[in-house]
Amino acid sequence: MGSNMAENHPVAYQWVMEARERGAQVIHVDPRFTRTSATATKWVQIRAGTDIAFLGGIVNYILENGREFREYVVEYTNAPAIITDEYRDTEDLGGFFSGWDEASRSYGNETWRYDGADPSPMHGHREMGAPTDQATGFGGHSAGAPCCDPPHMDPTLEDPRCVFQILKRHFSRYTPERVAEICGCSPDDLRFVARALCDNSGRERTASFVYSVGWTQHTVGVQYIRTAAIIQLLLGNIGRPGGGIMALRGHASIQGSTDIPTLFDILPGYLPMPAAQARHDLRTYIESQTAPGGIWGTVDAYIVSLLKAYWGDRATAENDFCFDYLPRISGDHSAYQATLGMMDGSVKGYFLLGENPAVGSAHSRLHRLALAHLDWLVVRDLVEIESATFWRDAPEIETGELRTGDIPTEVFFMPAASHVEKAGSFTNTQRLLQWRDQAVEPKGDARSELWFMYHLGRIIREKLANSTDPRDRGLLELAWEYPLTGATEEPDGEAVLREINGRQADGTLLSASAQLKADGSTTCGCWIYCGCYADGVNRTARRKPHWEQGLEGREWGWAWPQNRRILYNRASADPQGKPWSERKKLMWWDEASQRWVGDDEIDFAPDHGPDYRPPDGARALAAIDGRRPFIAHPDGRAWIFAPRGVVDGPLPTHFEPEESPFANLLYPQRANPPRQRFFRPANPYNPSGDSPGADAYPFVMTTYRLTEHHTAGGMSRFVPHLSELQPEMFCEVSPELAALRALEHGGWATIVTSRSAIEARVLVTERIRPLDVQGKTVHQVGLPYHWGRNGIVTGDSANDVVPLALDPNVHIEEVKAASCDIRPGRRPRGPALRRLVESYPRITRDGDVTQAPQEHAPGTRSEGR
Amino acid sequence: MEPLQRLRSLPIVRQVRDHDLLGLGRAAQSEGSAALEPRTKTADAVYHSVCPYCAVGCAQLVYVKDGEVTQIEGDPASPLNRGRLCPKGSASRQLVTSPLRQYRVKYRRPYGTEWEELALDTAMDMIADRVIATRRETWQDEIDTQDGRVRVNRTLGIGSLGGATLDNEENYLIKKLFTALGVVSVENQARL
Amino acid sequence: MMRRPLPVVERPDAWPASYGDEARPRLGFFTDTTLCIGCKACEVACKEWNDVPADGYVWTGNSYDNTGGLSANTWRHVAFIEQDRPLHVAPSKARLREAEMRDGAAGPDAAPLRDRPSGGAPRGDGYPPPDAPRGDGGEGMRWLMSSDVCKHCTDAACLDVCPTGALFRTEFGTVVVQQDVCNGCGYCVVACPFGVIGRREIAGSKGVGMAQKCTLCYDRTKDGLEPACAKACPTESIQFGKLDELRERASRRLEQVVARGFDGARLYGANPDDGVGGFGAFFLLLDEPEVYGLPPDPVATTRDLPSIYGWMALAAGTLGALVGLSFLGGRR
Amino acid sequence: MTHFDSIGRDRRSRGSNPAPDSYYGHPIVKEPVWELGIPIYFFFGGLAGASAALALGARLTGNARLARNATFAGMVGVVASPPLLIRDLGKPARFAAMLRVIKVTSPMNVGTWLLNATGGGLSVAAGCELLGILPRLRDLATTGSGLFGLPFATYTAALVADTAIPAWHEARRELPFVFIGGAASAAGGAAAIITPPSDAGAARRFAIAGALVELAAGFVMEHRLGLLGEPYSQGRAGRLTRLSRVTAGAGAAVMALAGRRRIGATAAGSLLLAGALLERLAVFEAGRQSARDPRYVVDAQRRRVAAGTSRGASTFAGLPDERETLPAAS
Repeated sequence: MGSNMAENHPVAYQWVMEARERGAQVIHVDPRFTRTSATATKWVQIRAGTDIAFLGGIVNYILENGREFREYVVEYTNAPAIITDEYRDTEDLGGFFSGWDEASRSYGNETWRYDGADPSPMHGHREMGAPTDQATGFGGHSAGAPCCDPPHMDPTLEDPRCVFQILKRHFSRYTPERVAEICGCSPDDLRFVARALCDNSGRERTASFVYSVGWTQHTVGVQYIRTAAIIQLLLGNIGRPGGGIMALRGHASIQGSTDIPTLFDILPGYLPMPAAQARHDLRTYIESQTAPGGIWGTVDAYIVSLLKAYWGDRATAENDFCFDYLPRISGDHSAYQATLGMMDGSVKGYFLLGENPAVGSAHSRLHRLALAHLDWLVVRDLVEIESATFWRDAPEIETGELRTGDIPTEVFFMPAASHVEKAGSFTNTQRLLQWRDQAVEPKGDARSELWFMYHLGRIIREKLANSTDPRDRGLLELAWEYPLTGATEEPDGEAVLREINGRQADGTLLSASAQLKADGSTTCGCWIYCGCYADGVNRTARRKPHWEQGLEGREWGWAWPQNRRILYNRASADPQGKPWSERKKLMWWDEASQRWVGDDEIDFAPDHGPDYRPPDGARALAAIDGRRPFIAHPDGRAWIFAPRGVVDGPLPTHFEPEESPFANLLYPQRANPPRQRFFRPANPYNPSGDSPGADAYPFVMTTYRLTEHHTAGGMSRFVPHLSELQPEMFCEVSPELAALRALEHGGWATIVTSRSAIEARVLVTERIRPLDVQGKTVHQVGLPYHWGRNGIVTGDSANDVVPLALDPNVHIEEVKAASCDIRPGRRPRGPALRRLVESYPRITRDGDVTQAPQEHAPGTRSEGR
Repeated sequence: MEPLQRLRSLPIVRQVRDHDLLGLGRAAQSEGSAALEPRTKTADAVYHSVCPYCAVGCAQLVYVKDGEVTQIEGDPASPLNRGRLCPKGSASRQLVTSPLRQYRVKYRRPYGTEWEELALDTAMDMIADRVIATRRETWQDEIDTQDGRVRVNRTLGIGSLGGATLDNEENYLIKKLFTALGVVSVENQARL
Repeated sequence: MMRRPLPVVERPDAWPASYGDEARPRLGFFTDTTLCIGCKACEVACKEWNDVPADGYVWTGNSYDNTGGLSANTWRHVAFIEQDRPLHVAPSKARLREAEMRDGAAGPDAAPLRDRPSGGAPRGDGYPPPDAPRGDGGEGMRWLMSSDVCKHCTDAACLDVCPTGALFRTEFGTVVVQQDVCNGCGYCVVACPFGVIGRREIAGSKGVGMAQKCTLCYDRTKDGLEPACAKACPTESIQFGKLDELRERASRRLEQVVARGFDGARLYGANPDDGVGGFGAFFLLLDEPEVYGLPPDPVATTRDLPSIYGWMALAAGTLGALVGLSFLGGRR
Repeated sequence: MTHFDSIGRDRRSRGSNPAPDSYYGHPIVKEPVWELGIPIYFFFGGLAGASAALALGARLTGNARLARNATFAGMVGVVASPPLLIRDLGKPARFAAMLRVIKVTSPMNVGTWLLNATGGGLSVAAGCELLGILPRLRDLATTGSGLFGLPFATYTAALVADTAIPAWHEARRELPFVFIGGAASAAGGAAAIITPPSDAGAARRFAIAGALVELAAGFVMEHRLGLLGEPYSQGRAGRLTRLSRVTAGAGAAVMALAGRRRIGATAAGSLLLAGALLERLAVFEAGRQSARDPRYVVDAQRRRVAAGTSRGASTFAGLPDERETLPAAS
């Protein structure tokens, strides 16, 4: 679900096909019949943006039919935990949880805590984007969460205030019939999928979920994945071979760029960026971020070692290891905020390092307008992408909104080195680091980012060498010495990797993050990558052929942490340390050696057996009970109910997308309450649900990729052999919608939202079908988003019409589900384009609907029955 | 070649000599075909790489001859892709050798209508100047918050976007340098 | 109908003769379309390896197929067919349909087919129970995808008609156009019953003016490598190997997919007694060949060469007779 | 290659769901890459071959003038042919590769050798005629070219019949007769134009007989082919066929009625030459049309399979005895 794996990860899909051939059921739940659906054993069509309802229906099915894996649930999850009686559910509050603050449009999570847990405020800040509540993958690892088991538990799961019963009530209204009404599938489809999942889970079998941006790119995206996690925990499918939830990521090292983040809110290894607050010293940071148990119990060692890697010998215990040099964050500083900052004039200079927001970002039109406000822009790419040439060929120049001669932006286009022209490591979607050799020298001025950043830093430091300004000290004291190689003076990537791996005081390379110290005697650029260069061997470059090793391929590359291939794999054994079944065994406790053994690296204290009980005052891993596999949480339990770490609720709830033709059938509250929106004239929204003007946008649209192209097209629209395979922007519509709107197969259609109108060739296909939703027939429009104005094959960008509305946890935009109108024929040219768009209704202020003249919009009739 | 040998190597003669009267088999084989070799065999060197497109991490073999990439294909030894590649991975050679690739710095001055040439060193120097100036101009030592006036030590006037297609080492230097510069809005596609 | 082999033509089983000891086992492809995910890696990998140019940037609207078919500039081509019927039916029904198709194809009294694998369908392979809705949500939709390629026919008409010997049969039994010989006469183009070969007309590209088609990566096979398309194929839909082994594997596979209820399954080109003597590259299809743009009963035109030469001789004789008769009358 | 024009025609409102019997209406076999030069060459080749035969006949019957003129007419065909052939090659410089091998399985290769033999003979004969020397060599050359001329005039029919183009391959019986008819009428017509009527009786009869054979074979062919004969009577090919028949018929009639007068012979000969040329163009165009429409390929093959004369290329799984246990088809 939320993934079109066959199309977007075809090579990984070989394993799915192989599983299918070995008898696995492959179920694809998707708004469209894709190449994945065609090769699955079952396809269920649902309306885009309703996955939580569908998944919630599965949760409901499991609980109503008693299909949960009881022992796993009781021992390994927080299902038995009793929640404070202050907690109120969406059941009680019409789609809200307790703790809602209307003024700040955010939740306080005090009422979501375990009964008996310390209600004292968690450190850090509660506004959106504040660090302590970032869902970073290890979200909620900070203080305030209890060590060991929750204070009050009911192992019978009968207590009405226990998580299990709260869950049951929470999802009680997600019946197959209700789900079908929301999703547009049949109740039997839901039952089929739920039954298949249950039948293939338990001691002897496991089932897994695969998702991609079809789940994350929603205003309630984090909760999509949470719902799947709840299902997998109820069915006992986490930490076990063949189980899990697989996130298929879209870029070669997008995982690496999250681990060693080029993200505003975290430092390497998911350490939160320090927040702007009164007490801002290192000790306060460490106290607020250290969990009483589990892997987050030694944050001090992680951050101090990082600061030592950043500032080297300059970082000492006396100067707080230069902690003060770190800039502080004070809310959301994500890319979309930067774009709005450009519009407002507060962001003046910008670097684009292999990214093309003029095509690839949500509401790409806004990004082009924003780029035109910059003082200067540096674009580093292989080819002349649209973001580099917006000043002369942006569509807004054609409409007259921009004039080249009026755009003040100074643009530096810097040619980049390709993946074969530089050495370095990528981290793939399964956390596997793989080293790449440099095969050839880059030509001309083409250089790697390593070169660019190193030399940019060098030049700036040289220019400021004599500065006495205190604000330059962090820069001048930075450890910025790397060996240079070759005629271009390319920094040695392996030297950087060694810095990431970390060293002992004597300079020897570390082999595990457990060796990290908080006293400044170790350095480590990213604690989760510690060990990738153990013993002086670049383990990311290991390439033992798969036929010479086991199925796990553990000697190919290096997976973080500690080359573990399955996280939480302690859960592959029962509480007593024995495999749940012979068929599904992975790790087990070996009494003889008093260690965990098996086919993987144990993700647990290796010598803590099932009988281990933490002594008083134990920290970190030593504080985890021998029966609790989930060592990222201080209680060692997986959180079905999230008392903290998620800003939009402890349990997932179905909300309609920001833009949807429908009201929320389950609750009065239509969309996710704390979702992020940005009201301003340049960033309008379509009216939704029952709002006036919503019927101008009667169709559901979704954007997606095709096998033949890559994201915003910079690496495919400029490549002849890929360009010819999908040479033009098209939209996919059903025969019924084509008949309704007089769209001619092979002809043109114009897709209109309050932001813009784009044209696309019409592909009429039964692979996308009208759905019966809440008693109405709804049509869906499919839009691949790869095209722009440059390259071999060109076309309008689907992102021009999608809204800019974000998930409140991770600030990811909702491009997978929105509303639109569609009309036959090509879009108007020049200023007439804006006239068409402005003839449609729009919202530019919260709660406000501007009704525009309707005569240009023949399609504003509701398609309802 | 001796004239006689030349004569004997004529296809029309070989038709008889090779018992290939119809001229459908070896007799029709040209000298070029007989000497054919795959360019993977004649390459100067083979390098290990990883596909630059999606995050599956397919291992690639990069064949180089005379300093040019002549072929990129899957590495059979990889337990991930077992030598296989998707169409994008299969097009990697064309990606890195595309005639549309840019190899020169280009500069567009404010309000300019055309690209201009710029030396790489000059460009680096100018970018460094821009960073220094904008950083000075937009620097924040402290801001007002609900906790009162607090230290932030940063600039919001500069941002960066990108990294998901870059190496870990590159991301490390990006984050390290920008953090030291006080640049907060460091972002990449992982968000998008 | 004269469809006996030409007496003077060395039958394909004799092709290795001209290579003597250098002859190698015959190589081929088995393209199993039940495993194809339509990714087109084969198309691109082929083009990259063989320096085949891009063939224009025209969006067709024919599902996801924008390359149209095999040509001088497309040596692997993935067909996309959207059908409003389910991928699977109950295995019993699949067998029934298969029986109908066979009867329809060969008549009720047809002799039993050769090469039928012995034994019943595989049982207990863990595949979902037959009644479970599959592939389509029970709503009757399937999307056939199939990677087409030169068939490397046993009786290859292109090879037979080539006037220069540019087309020849290699030591692996494959059929290859030699770029250092071909003069671009275009005869092979019209001889191929599948419309595989074309003459490259893209100015400035390599091999322009010459016949172009799949070589089964002759240069790679010479070095013991598998062809680029088979190597790239993520799901092993394209299988490369020794032809006799592939045929055995394919007949087992056919039994398996029919037992699983894949509707319309049949092998195409696996029968050495068909009109081209069996394909070197054959397929497992899920519908009639013509649905994929393939001829249902391809015949090597040169199988009729005796007849063609016979009628030609008769006509030449007639011409001679006409001459003779014309001189029977007076000089005026 | 892509075929946008097939949109709508085959899918109508069903979008991507193609017509069941073809792949988006795409052709199965390829259209010839040959251009007009090739059918024109067919014409000149026929003219050359039949003229050589006519010359031999005249030589044997002692009609030196006719023999000489027929030789010259043949030379026109011989001189015209190579440029036409070479022009149509993708690699013209490699014309000589045709002589790299002797391939009996390739009518084009065989034809090239026949062209060499016939052309060589005619050239020697014509040279001797012009210079008035070596009469025995001339006679030998005339004999050779006359004998090789018979298959040379015919092989182009075999060449097109030996293809996968339905309208050509299935017409393999009649096409040689259409071609020799055309060749005879062209050769006879040409000789009749340049030879005084007093010496041109045989040429006229040859021309008339050729035209009759051409017409008769054409009608038989179209009738026998049924559906596959359609391309000969439809579209551009149909117009060319009709024009060629009218022209050839008229030429034969004029030749019969007024051929004894020089002007009549010239008019008739011209009509016959035109008719023969048009017939080649018609055949060529019909082949292209039949290649373009997958129906012609599929229908014929399906009928073959349905009739049990061929099994087709598909094989199915399953055991026959299992069928007995299956429920009846609904």
